[in-house]
Amino acid sequence: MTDTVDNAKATPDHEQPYRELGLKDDEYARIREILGRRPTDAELAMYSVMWSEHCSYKSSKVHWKHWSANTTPEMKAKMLAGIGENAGVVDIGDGWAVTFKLESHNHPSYVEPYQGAATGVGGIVRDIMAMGARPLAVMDPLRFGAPDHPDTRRVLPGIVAGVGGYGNCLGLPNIGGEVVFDPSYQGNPLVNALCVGAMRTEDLHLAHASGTGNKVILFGARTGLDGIGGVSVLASETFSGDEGGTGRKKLPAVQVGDPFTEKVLIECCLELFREGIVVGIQDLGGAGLSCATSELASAGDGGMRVELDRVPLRATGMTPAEVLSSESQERMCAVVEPADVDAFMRVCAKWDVIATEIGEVTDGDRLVITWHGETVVDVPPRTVAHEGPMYERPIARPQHQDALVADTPDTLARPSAPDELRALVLRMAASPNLASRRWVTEQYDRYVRGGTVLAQPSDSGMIRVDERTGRGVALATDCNARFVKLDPYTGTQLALAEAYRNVAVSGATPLAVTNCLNFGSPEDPGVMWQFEQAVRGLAEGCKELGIPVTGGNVSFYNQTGSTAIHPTPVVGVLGVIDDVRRRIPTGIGAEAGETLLLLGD
Amino acid sequence: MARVVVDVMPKPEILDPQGQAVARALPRLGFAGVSDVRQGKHFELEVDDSVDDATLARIAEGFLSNPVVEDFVVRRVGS
Amino acid sequence: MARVVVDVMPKPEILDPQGQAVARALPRLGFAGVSDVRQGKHFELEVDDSVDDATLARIAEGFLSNPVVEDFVVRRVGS
Amino acid sequence: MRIGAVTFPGTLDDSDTLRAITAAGAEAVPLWHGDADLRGVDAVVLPGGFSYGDYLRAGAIARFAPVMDEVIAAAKGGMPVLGICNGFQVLCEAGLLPGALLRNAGLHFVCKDQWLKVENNATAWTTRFDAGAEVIIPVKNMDGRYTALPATIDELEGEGRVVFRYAGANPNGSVNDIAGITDATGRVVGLMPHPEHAIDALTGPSDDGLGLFLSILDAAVRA
Ligand SMILES: Nc1ncnc2c1ncn2[C@@H]1O[C@H](COP(=O)(O)OP(=O)(O)O)[C@@H](O)[C@H]1O
Repeated sequence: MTDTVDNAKATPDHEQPYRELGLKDDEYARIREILGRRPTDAELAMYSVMWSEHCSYKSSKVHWKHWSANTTPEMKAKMLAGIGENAGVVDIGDGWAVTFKLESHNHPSYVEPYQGAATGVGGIVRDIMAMGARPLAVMDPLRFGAPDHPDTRRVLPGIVAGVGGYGNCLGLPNIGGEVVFDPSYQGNPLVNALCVGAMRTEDLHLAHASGTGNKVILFGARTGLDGIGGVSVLASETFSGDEGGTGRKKLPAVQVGDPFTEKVLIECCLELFREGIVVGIQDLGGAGLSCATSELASAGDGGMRVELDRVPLRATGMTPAEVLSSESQERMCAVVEPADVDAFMRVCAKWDVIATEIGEVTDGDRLVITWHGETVVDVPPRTVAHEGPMYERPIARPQHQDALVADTPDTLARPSAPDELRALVLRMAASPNLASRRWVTEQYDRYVRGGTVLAQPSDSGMIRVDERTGRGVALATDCNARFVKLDPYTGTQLALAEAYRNVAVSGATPLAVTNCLNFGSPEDPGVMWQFEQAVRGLAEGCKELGIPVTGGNVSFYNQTGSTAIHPTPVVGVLGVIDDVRRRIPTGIGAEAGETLLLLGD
Repeated sequence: MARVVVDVMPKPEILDPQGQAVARALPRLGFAGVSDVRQGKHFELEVDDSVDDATLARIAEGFLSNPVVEDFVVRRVGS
Repeated sequence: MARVVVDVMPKPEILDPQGQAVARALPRLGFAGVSDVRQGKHFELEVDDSVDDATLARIAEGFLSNPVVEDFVVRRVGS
Repeated sequence: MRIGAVTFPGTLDDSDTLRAITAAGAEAVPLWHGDADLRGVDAVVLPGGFSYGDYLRAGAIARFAPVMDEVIAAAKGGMPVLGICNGFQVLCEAGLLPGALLRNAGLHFVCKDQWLKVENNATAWTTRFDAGAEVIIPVKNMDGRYTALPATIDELEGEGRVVFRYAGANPNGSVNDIAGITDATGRVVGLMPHPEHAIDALTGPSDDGLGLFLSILDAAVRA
């Protein structure tokens, strides 16, 4: 039997597995307080995913004050969308806007390297599409454990093949990334993915549902049992024994990507944007329909009604909670005026994309979701999407930090004899962190779309945005986590400075910053100290350089047992160049008689 | 010497884009009546008689298939 | 409804690097006694009873396999 | 001269192909897989990509698209057709060219700048090259290993129908280093490397790829 709102009212004392879903006692109590009753299974599923660390940023949000405190009006001048949107957007001139963002897919990539990495690329590309942009290129900052560890042999080839398999099939050039080995990533490889896209400034689409009577359309792939891992406890609690029941517990929490479907979805979205028939749009990412419906409604000016049973399914016997939590890939949700629905459906049919009207924008301020006529969700959407819990986690500089900093390289023996120096240089040249990355980069298409001006082995990737004028953008991502571990504040500024330099030396002018903050557990005060220092370092560094942080992503809990990874705040810098023909390629010796100058000291 | 066949298939609940692409194409090619297609891998191994079933299962599970997303079946098909 | 299995294999004279890679890796992983591996595709179709064997053969030959480089076998495996 | 480039679902290099056609001085005409209509073009290019995700086999599903019936008929009537990468795979699947393209011997996707030797400069698509010239053009694919039964290879070699051969390292294990072939008429050509990505040294390793598009313009002028 479906757990409806009426049923929830009638059975206030029904025990719910909220702890298994990751909610704390006080969080569950707050949900009951918001609703004035116990949540239904479907509501519980929604709140639990949306209030997870990953979706709610509950441990990190309090530190965002550093961004605002360090962003001056001049820095904001070119920013068309910033933190809080799917991705930051900057004005690069000539009527062009560029959007870019970094995101992590670390944990899924350890479980299933190929699909984890592939769906990481797929997810960030949909974020960029949700801004109304055409995705132009991807990058992939990667971190692995020791190169000779057997698990690295399992994880690395799969991750590289997954990044390539998805990006190549989507037709997005890979214009850069990083490959770093360090034993601290042994049980926690980092798969960060960046996507950059461009649009005309007037085509910027923000994710919100407004206009009473506008239709909510779900389009793209069918919804299946992918990635509902956690939520399956609901089914087993409620229906133990029957076909929706305990068997679900064994479901793998992995999603399988279908890059072909995403490629078609991209072209379909771009045609919809060109036709001007999209009022609001949202990608379906980590928290599936829970996220898309609550965020669209929360950011709009009304409520929303959704008939969940209209969602096209791939599996039989799915419960409303499962449909809401499914992480099936390659789906988008749009808000469309009633008069444009036919035109919308025609474009989807042309691209053979399944599209279904699942609801509409309503007066009032409730998100109401029905299942075969019965109400299973009735919530204020802001409480799901934007007013989740927020924590001031304890912060403490680790006790061993002083010892770590005191242990300088001065104690190491230095080679002095020529043959010692020679041996050292050879060892360095052959070391995995300095060796050629060709084995990786050769698996990535860097030519597709014909706009790649710089890619590996350049310091930054550069893409032509406007074919007529040659206007383009350059991007670099960097982070030396060993520096960050020694001094999170300065180390993060070094990451910023390196990415900034890598963009600048290509001939582009740095304009904006994104980040992906990969850290250990936020419940560890030492980790939170690293985190706070890193955020403040990045924010203040950006102020110094005069370029704003326009977005980013946080990945916590990157640790094995109680041992965290090195703090790894990957920083991405975007720059603009008015004519890519004036790019400066990496390398010396193209012409005889060149003079070599060393700048700085 | 024995011939051993290992069939590896995506788990039923896992998306199978390849099988779906085939299923969608068939009606366009004029073939009606095929309601579902799933696509997996088929391995044929020439195996020494000394290799027992437990070893074959370990090869199939640990190497020929990816247990996170795939199931497998091992069959000896005579020599 | 019947389940139909189609196995598609590279022709014997065609190089099969995927199978070879498996065969080469097995001894390294500590599995002895596998002398040859070939890798092909395995399709499982849910087919209406009205679909006859001739049609299935046409689907397998004209679509699921490429006769230039592949052989196929069709099997009905009960309903 | 009007040259068409077909977009299948999953085609990726259609815009690059249209750009290359324009750069060569011809009128570029987008063609849609679902339309049984070649819009009056004088030649057709099937661009690269992953049509239908390359699920089943590379090119296997695309070859049944409505536009392909027209392409096959036109090719049989003498219209020049060029298949690049996935387009080459489609032409093989459609039987306009012999053989097949299988998974790279290294089992990885490979993207690199590749030296090619022009073996046959008499096809409709290669007259701008000197015979024996070496050109550099990107190769990028997962299923680029050209394979055919020995008799077919002997026939291709015997009749001089190998158009391009990999020079230097063979990137995918292709038989006899074959990178591109032609049909018996010299009008239908398929190759794995991507001439449309080599039309400008700004975005490619060279502008050597333009030669194919200029050749077909010459053929039209001569006709
Ligand atoms: N995972 C990756 N994906 C794509 N490109 C990469 C990746 N890793 C490294 N690269 C590219 O390879 C080149 C060399 O990388 P790296 O040795 O890390 O450069 P550097 O030491 O100058 O930062 C750069 O152009 C970089 O963008």
